Order: sequence, then structure tokens, then C-alpha cells
Amino acid sequence: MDLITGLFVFVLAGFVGFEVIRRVPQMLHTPLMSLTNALSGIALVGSITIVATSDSTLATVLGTIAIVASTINVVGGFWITDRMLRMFKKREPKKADR
Amino acid sequence: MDLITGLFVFVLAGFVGFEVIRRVPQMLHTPLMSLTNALSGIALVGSITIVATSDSTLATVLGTIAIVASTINVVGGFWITDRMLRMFKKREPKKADR
Amino acid sequence: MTAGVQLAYLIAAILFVLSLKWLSAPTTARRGVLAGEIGMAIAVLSTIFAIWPPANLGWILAALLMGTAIGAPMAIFMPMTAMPQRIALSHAFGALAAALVGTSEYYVAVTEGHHLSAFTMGALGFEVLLGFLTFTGSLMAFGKLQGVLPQRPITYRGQNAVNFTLMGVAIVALVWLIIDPTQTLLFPVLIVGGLLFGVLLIIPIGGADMPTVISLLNSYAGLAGAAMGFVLGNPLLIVAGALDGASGFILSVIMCRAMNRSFTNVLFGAFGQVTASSGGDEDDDRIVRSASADEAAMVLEAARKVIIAPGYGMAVAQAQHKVRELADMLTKNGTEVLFAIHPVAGRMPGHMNVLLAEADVPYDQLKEMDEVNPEFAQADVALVIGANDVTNPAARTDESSPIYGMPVLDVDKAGTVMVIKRSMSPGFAGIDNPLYYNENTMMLFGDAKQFVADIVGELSRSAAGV
Amino acid sequence: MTAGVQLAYLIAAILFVLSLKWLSAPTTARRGVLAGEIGMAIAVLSTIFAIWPPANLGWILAALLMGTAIGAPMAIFMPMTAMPQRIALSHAFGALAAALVGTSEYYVAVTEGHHLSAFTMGALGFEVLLGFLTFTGSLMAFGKLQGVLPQRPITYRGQNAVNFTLMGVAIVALVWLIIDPTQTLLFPVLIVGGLLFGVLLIIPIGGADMPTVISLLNSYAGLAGAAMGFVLGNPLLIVAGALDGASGFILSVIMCRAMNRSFTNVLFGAFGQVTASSGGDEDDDRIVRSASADEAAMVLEAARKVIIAPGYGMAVAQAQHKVRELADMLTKNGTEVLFAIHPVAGRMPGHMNVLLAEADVPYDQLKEMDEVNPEFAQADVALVIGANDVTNPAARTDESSPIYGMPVLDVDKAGTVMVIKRSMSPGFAGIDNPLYYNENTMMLFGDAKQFVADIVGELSRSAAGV
Ligand SMILES: NC(=O)c1ccc[n+]([C@@H]2O[C@H](COP(=O)([O-])OP(=O)(O)OC[C@H]3O[C@@H](n4cnc5c(N)ncnc54)[C@H](OP(=O)(O)O)[C@@H]3O)[C@@H](O)[C@H]2O)c1
Ligand SMILES: NC(=O)c1ccc[n+]([C@@H]2O[C@H](COP(=O)([O-])OP(=O)(O)OC[C@H]3O[C@@H](n4cnc5c(N)ncnc54)[C@H](OP(=O)(O)O)[C@@H]3O)[C@@H](O)[C@H]2O)c1
Repeated sequence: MDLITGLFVFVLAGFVGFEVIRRVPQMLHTPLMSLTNALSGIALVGSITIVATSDSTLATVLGTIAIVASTINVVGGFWITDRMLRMFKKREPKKADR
Repeated sequence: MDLITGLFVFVLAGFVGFEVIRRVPQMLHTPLMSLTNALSGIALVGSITIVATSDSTLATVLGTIAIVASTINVVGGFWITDRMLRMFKKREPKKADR
Repeated sequence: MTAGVQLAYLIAAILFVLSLKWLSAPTTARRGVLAGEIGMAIAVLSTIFAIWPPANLGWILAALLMGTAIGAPMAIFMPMTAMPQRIALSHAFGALAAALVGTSEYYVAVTEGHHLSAFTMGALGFEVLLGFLTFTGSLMAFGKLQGVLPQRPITYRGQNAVNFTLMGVAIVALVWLIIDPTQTLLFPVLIVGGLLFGVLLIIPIGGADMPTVISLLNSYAGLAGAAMGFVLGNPLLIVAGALDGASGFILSVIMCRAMNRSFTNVLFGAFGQVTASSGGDEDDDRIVRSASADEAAMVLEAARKVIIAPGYGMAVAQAQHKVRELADMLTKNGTEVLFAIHPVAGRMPGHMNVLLAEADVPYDQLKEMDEVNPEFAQADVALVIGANDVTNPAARTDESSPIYGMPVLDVDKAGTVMVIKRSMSPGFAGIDNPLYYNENTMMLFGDAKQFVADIVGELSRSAAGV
Repeated sequence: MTAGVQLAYLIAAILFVLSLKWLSAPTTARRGVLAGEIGMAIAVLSTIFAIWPPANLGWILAALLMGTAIGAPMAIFMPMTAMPQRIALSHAFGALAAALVGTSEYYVAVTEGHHLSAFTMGALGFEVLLGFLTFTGSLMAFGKLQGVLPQRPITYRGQNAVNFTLMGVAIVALVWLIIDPTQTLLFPVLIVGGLLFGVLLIIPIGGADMPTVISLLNSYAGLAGAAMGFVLGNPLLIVAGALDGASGFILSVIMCRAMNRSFTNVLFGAFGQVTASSGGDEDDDRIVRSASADEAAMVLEAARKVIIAPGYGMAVAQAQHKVRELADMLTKNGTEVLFAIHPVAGRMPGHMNVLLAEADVPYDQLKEMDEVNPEFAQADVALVIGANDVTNPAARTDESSPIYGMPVLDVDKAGTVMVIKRSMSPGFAGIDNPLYYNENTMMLFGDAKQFVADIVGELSRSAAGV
């Protein structure tokens, strides 16, 4: 992948992000923050590649710390987002008249 | 540019197109069609490249026809879109009471 | 390609996206056109300068001039009513360009002995096949819309078998070429296959469905353009192609949904074939109440709220300016006037909006179907001008109707319904309209432009106290 | 990278986009999480299998386990009120990962004698600098939010000079490295520069502005991730980074707009520094009307429409469940109850929504500011629970107020305003609230949870006829 094609991907993804995230209602902004946190855990892919192809101790140690850090984000991020979203409920049809 | 990066660009641009075009109101659907027509005239870039680097008569002739065809789209497309859009006017504040 | 021209392409891609983004509101739409133009200029100029001095500069300039000489007058003089044809034609041009670029790429590579990778050859074949298919398909659509070709769908026994066989042959040729790109004899099979397939695909589709077909062809042209981007390794072409493809796809989905039909039904349903058979003759004792211009004018003069529902007939008759005059007159008379725009009124999406905008009707007076439908019950008059199918109440009630389930304008809920058309003949869908036999319907037979002018004449006479 | 794993990355990228798309409605939001999870699983598994058998498999598995062992309990036991801190912390982790990956890439390349192109070195330096900066910056933000560090902005003479010098040094080091990547001694300058800069950037920003800062750091973390994608030539990382960056950026813009402040003001304004000085002492003869729980209960009992405006205090007191109980009780009593949610109520965007959702308040009962503001005039009671700045009418009227122009909830338009808070002390912006001296304001002093519980107690006693 060359620089410019990378930039195309970056710019287009930025546009997509902008359009999509603008539609997320205020109500869901906290879950949004924690979901993007979870997605940023994709650094895991880079960290694993480093460790899995390294034969220097430095790279192995740094990469392992990076794996731990990103795994925390992935596991924690998705989990807590789902925990939050499970709490969002619509009024049950009859609730108001009870 | 390799196949997969190309696909990334394609898919992301498709998402962008989808999100953006969905917001175009019905009222502007005809201008939308003619604007995308004009944009598709970007084939001009490919056609020019062919002719400008060709030393075979076949390629020159085919490429030249392609340039003519895309230029019609570019010139005609932008122009007629603008002509249409110029006609769209909001009600002047006083008009109804005249 | 140098980094400079690549960067120029990136900027052009961004401008293209912004161009469509700004089209989402009438107030920013013209800025969108400007962004598109600038993006295009950047892309073309940087392409030329990147390979400066280009070979065949004379050819290039001549071609650019010629394209401008054809494109500009088309843009300036084309009447707004001919927009559907114009758009079909420009798909044909776009697709032709893609197909020709692909063809010359192939022959250049083969004669110069370059190796075409499976990926490149695949994209190239896709580009050529889809390009030529879209080329003839769009020409056919143009012919049907322009009335050069018969509108009627043409079907014959074994049609699908023929089509599938042809497609099979083309695909086999393509696969073979991917495996061995030097089989030059197979390439013409691809070309001819594409050209033929475009014709055969459109033949069984009725003229009524051409707008949807154009949109779909728009999407194909976009895909062919994107394939060209893959072949040339040019991400800008991929972006433009994807935007184009998405746009065509979305519009055809919107149209299908507005007509309550499926893609398959549009493409293979041979809609409009059984046209005349079901109409007219079932119930000849139903009464039609026809009226004259001065009767209509009297009713309109007394009305407090009038909703005008324009349709294809208004476009054909070029009646939009007269209609604007009528609306202005009624407004001056203290009547509230609205326009009800059905999503598929006319022959392409947004057709009525463009025509009425041309006649200086402010766009905030035009109401979309969902917004205006509840208003008909409060309207004294619904004035239907050259619209038919989009006002057909059978779509709501008659399960056997071919347009059953299509959302329509509820004009029949108004106090009085006036319908201006030339005869009792059906609209594009080719079906009878029970609206015309309702007790509160006045049929105003005549050409839309003429009839509206007559009403305007009556109104101004009575306003002048004559 | 093989085509297989690349394709897996493409699918993962599509799933990530869909994940955010589905988050645009509460009904599809959980599907969004699922899409994200599947995308992540596909990406990680295909990465491992593509380099199978990986070196250091033990290390990898141990690290994955350890990350899960830390992340899962954090997700399960973290109270909802601590979300801002948690998010700050996870930015720190994300940025640390990016920075460490960049660092080891650099050293591996240098020791193995690979050539780093200017482009790769630039992206790598950007990744490391931004990663370490975001790491310490997020830790500082965490500290301020958690109360471990002083909330007060710390400023000193020449602060900007120090910061700019440091930035200058880091940039010089980066440029030098781009020119000559073998200058290994310069790399630690980059690392230390980033780490220090993160600290120094946050020091002068008050605790009140931490939410905005977190969002901005989110955006930086995203950019660092995208830079990693450029270094590794991995488009999936670029996409995820861009999505992350866009999200952080949009949220911080929304917050700034909701507070009517500019980015520069947030980052360099040292907001909240002059807190106590302007409050309190100007007009000591203004009268405050305080009331007890049973007086409040009586007014509430008679009300036909009550709008509850919750704020940060409700979160601190963990009062959301009691508030839900109160709302249910009033509803049962025939009172119409709405919740008015200000966009920056609490300590992060959407904070109140999550807390009230936790307490089982249905989300369609929560109204956004623009929707609810016209309703206050018809409300008998506006019940402000632990909110302060977001109800401050001075933002509308007093041009000298630091929050002048910030849109606020119009609670003062209601018949009676009840304010539950512990004292007269100011909120996060550190300014006086004239609302508390209005004639129709009842101050209910006490802890939010306790006081609401008292009101609920009074109401149920009176309902039971005691
Ligand atoms: N807009 C789109 O995007 C789109 C796309 C695909 C399909 N379609 C189809 O197109 C149709 C559009 O409906 P529509 O109601 O607008 O039109 P329509 O159903 O085709 O009816 C048009 C009517 O106008 C009358 N007319 C023709 N020329 C006239 C003239 N000079 N003066 C007065 N009246 C004239 C015709 O009746 P007389 O012959 O008696 O005068 C005809 O009944 C629908 O069936 C729709 O599904 C539209
Ligand atoms: N939400 C965001 O995204 C965001 C982002 C950036 C900045 N901010 C800022 O945060 C502030 C949010 O406004 P806000 O009105 O929600 O909160 P606020 O203005 O900070 O006021 C909270 C009030 O709650 C009271 N309180 C604290 N603990 C309490 C307890 N246990 N029981 C009862 N009351 C208690 C405090 O008064 P006592 O001490 O007298 O009890 C305080 O005045 C705004 O200034 C906003 O600009 C928010």
C-alpha cells in the first residue's frame, strides 16, 4: 500500500465516520465513546504481528505490553458498551397508565 | 495499488455515497442524476491517459472517441445541472400577500 | 504516476464527495456543482501535465473541443421535459468511454506483450462487458423514451433461454481470457456479447419502466468506471465509480419502492404488456361527468384551498408556466394553493420539481406525498393535471390491480376532484382509473396547457368583472 | 500479507462501519456491538493464522489472557458514574499500544538494518509522538476526573513558552530522524517529548473541561492508530483509526458548541481557575427560600406536569434509582413526568441518559433540550436534581458571565422551581447561579439521593392517607 492510496482510505473512512457518527443521537453518546474505544483495540492486530514475528527481546516485551493494553480495550470496551445498551429500554406500552 | 486496497477504496466510497445520497431530498433527484452523470465523466482521465501514451492507431482512435464521449458528459452534465439548480427558488417572503 | 498527480486525484475525490454532500439542500446545491467542476478540472489538468508533453496532443485537443461543442448546446437548449432521454444518452456516452478505454488497454497490452495478471484481466473484462452492455442498453432506453422505438415490451418464447445462453457465452469467454489473456480471438466475443446483451435486456421492458432501468444503468456505468479504476490503478476513478454506482442504485430502489414493485418485476416482469386489455370495457355504464373551463373556473374561484397534482401530462404539454399562472391567480384571489408531488409522477424522480422550478414556482410550495396526503381532506379542490397512475385509488383498494399497494396521492378525499387530460385513455401503467367515475370528479378533457390557459382566461375575465 | 487475511481485514472494516451505523438508534445499537465484536474476532484470528506458527505464542496467549483478566472485571463492576474515568483510561491503553508498537518497529528496523523510507519514518514518528502524548495526557485526565490529581488548572509564567519549546524540540528530532533514520539517539527524545508534552498540555486545563479533553484525546488516539496503519501498510488500522478520530472530533465539537466555547478556549483558557472569586459575595442581601421534603412533596402532589432536570450531582449521589421511584410515584398519581436532558449535563455526553437507563427510566421519557425547553412554561414544577450550570439563567442574560451564550434548560419558566443540592456552592464552571434567588425557587438542601428518598417517603405516606 502506497502513501496516497493509504490517504484515500483514510480520507474516505473519515467521511464515512463523520456521516455515520453525526447520526448517533445524543442519548447514545456515552455508548458511542466506549464503542469507538473498543474498536480502537484493533491495535491488537499490530501488536500481535510484532510479537509473532519478533526475535528481539525488546520487541517481544513492548509488543506483549501492547497486546495486554489493547486486549483490555477490546474486552472491556465491547462488554461495557453492551452492558450500557442493555439498560436502554422503551416505555412499555401500558406503563404510563398503570 | 493492489486489489485489496482498491477494494477498500471502493467499499468505503460506496458507504460514503450511500450515506450522502440518501440525504438528497426527492426534490433534487433529477439534478442528482445529472450531477452524477457529470462526475462519471471522470473517465476522461482514463481516456486522455490512453491517447497521450499511445503509439498504436487503434488505441488513439478508440481513446479519442472515449474523450469525446466523456467530454460531452462533463460539459453537458455540469452545465445542465447548474441550469436546473438556478431555477430552484424559495418563496420570496412577500409573494403570497401580493 | 507521480505523487503530485496522485495528490491532485485525492483532492478531486474529496471535492466529488463534497459535491454530492452539498446537493442535499437547494441552498447549497449550486456550490456542489462548483465543487464538482473544480474537482474535475484539477483531475484533468494534472493528468495532462503529469505526462507532459503528451503524445497525440492534437487528437486530445480536437476531441475535447468536439465534446464541448456537442455537450454545451445539449445543455443549453435541451428542454427540461427531455431530461430522462438526455440522462439515458449520457449513460450511453459514459459507458462507451469506459468500454473503449478497456478495449484499447487490452489490445495495447497484448500487442506490446505485457502480461495481464488475472486481477487486471478480470477487471478489464468486467469493464468492457459492462460498458458495452450499458452502452446499448442506454441507447435502447433513450429510444423508448424518445419514442423512436416502440414503448411496448417485446417478449417471445424462450427469451430467457436466449439471454442466459448469451450471458453464459460471455462469461465463459471472460474466464478463458483471465486464464489465458493472449486468446485475442475471444475478446471480440466479449464486445459483441456486451453489445447484444444490452439490447436484449431492454427489449422486454416496457417504456413505463425506463426511468428505473436508467437508474440501474447508471449504477452499471458507475461499476464499469470503477473497474476502469482497478485496471488503471487509479483510486479517483474507483471513488467516482462507486459514488455513481451508489447513486443509481439508491434511486432505483426508491423508484421501485414508490411503485411497490421489486427489481425482478421491473427487469423481467414485462410490465405494461397487457396494457389495454384490462381497461375500459368492464363497466361501460359507469358515468363520467365532464365539464368546461368556465364551470371549472367557477368552482376554483369559490375554493379556499386547492391542491394541484401534476403528472406526466403536464410535462408533455409543457403546461408548467400556465399552471404557475393559475396558481398565482388563485393565490391572489385568497385561495391557499399547494402542489402535491408524487415520488414517481412524471418520467423520472424529481421531474415535476424541476419543471415547476423552471416555471418559477417556489420549492417550498411543493409538498411531498406523505406530507400532503392528510391535507386533501381539507381541500375544496384537487386539481389533477396530466397525472393518472399516481392518483389511482385502485392502488389502495383493488388487490387485483397491477399497481395495488403503490402509495398514491389521496386526491379523491378532496371536496371536488378536477382531472385535466385529453381522453379516457390510461396512463403509463396502462390501467383504468376508477377515480374518473367518482361522483365528485369533474373530467376536464383537453390538452393540459390549453385547458389551464382557458381556466386562467375565465378567471381573469371574472376578476375584471366581465 | 496474503490475500486471504487482507480480505478478512476488508470484512472487518465493513463490520466496523456497520457497527457505528447501527449505533444510530437504540433499537439496533446492540446489533452494532455484535458487528464490532465479530469484526474484531475475524481480524485477530486471521492475523494469527496468517503467520501461523507464530513466534512467542506463549507470550501472546499470556498477554491476551491478562488483558481479558483486567478488562472483563473492569467492564462488569465499573459503576456507570465512573464512565468518564474509564474512558480516559482506555484511551491511555489504546495510545500506549500504538506508541509501543511504533517503538519496537523502529528498533527492529534499525537493528536489522532495514531502510526506513521518509514516509514510513514520518508515520512512525507521528505514531510514537502522538501515542505517548495521548498516553500521559489521558492518564492526567483520568487523575483529574478520579480526583487523584487536583482539578484546578495549574498555570505558571512562561507556560506556553515551555510547551512550544518542547514541541519544537520533538519536531526537530522527528524531522532529523526522517532525514536520517539511523540517528537512534534521537528516538528517545521523541518518546520523552511525547510523554512530557502530554502532561504539560493537560496541567493548565481545569477538571471541568476534562470531558472535552478526553474526546479530543480520543481523536488523537485514533490518529495514532491510523498512523500505525500507514507504518504497517494495514488499511484496516487506517479505517479504524479514522473512525475513532472522527468520532472523538465530532463529540468534542458538540461539547464545545453546547458550552458555547471554542477549542482554543478549552485547551488554553485555564477555565475554572478564577472560580470562587466572582461568586457569592456581591449581593448578600438576596434572599434564598429553602424548604423541607414534606413541603416539596405537597407541591409535587398537586402538580399536573413535572419536568425533572438531572445533573452531575445526581450521578455523584447515585440517586438515579430513587429519582426513578419518584417519577413512577408521580406518574401513578396522574402527573405527567418528563426528564430534560441537557447535552453537557453530568461529566460526559450522554451521561444522564446512561444513568437513567440504568435506573430503568424508558428512553422515550428523556427529552433533549431543544425539544423540552418550550414545555417548561406549561410545567407546574421543574425539579432540578444536582444540576447547576446547565440551568443557569445568567447564560441567557448576563453578558459578563463566563458561560454567557451557552444554551441552558429554561427551568426558571416553570411555575415552581425546586433545586436539590447540598449547599450554595457553585457547579463545575465555578460561578454563581441567580436562579437560586428567584421568587419561585425552592432550595432543597441535602444529598440528592437522601432528599429524593425523603420526598418519596412523604408522598407514599400521604398516599397511604397517614
Ligand atoms: N417518475 C418516475 O421516476 C417514474 C419512474 C418509473 C415509472 N414511472 C411511472 O410513470 C407513471 C407516472 O404517473 P403520472 O400520473 O405522472 O403519469 P401517467 O400515469 O403516465 O398519466 C399521464 C396522463 O397524462 C395525460 N396526458 C398526456 N399528455 C397530455 C396532454 N398533452 N395534456 C393533458 N394530459 C395529457 C394522459 O392521458 P390522456 O392520454 O388521456 O391525455 C395520461 O393519462 C407511473 O405509472 C409511474 O409508475 C415513473
Ligand atoms: N457532560 C459533558 O459532556 C460535559 C463536558 C464538559 C464540561 N461539562 C460541564 O459540566 C457541567 C455540567 O453541569 P451540571 O449542571 O450537570 O453540573 P454542575 O454545574 O457541575 O453542578 C452540579 C451540582 O450538583 C451538586 N451536587 C454535587 N454532589 C451532590 C450530591 N451528592 N447531592 C446533591 N447535589 C450534589 C453541586 O452542588 P452542591 O455542591 O451544593 O451540592 C453542584 O452545584 C457544566 O458546567 C458543563 O459545561 C460537561
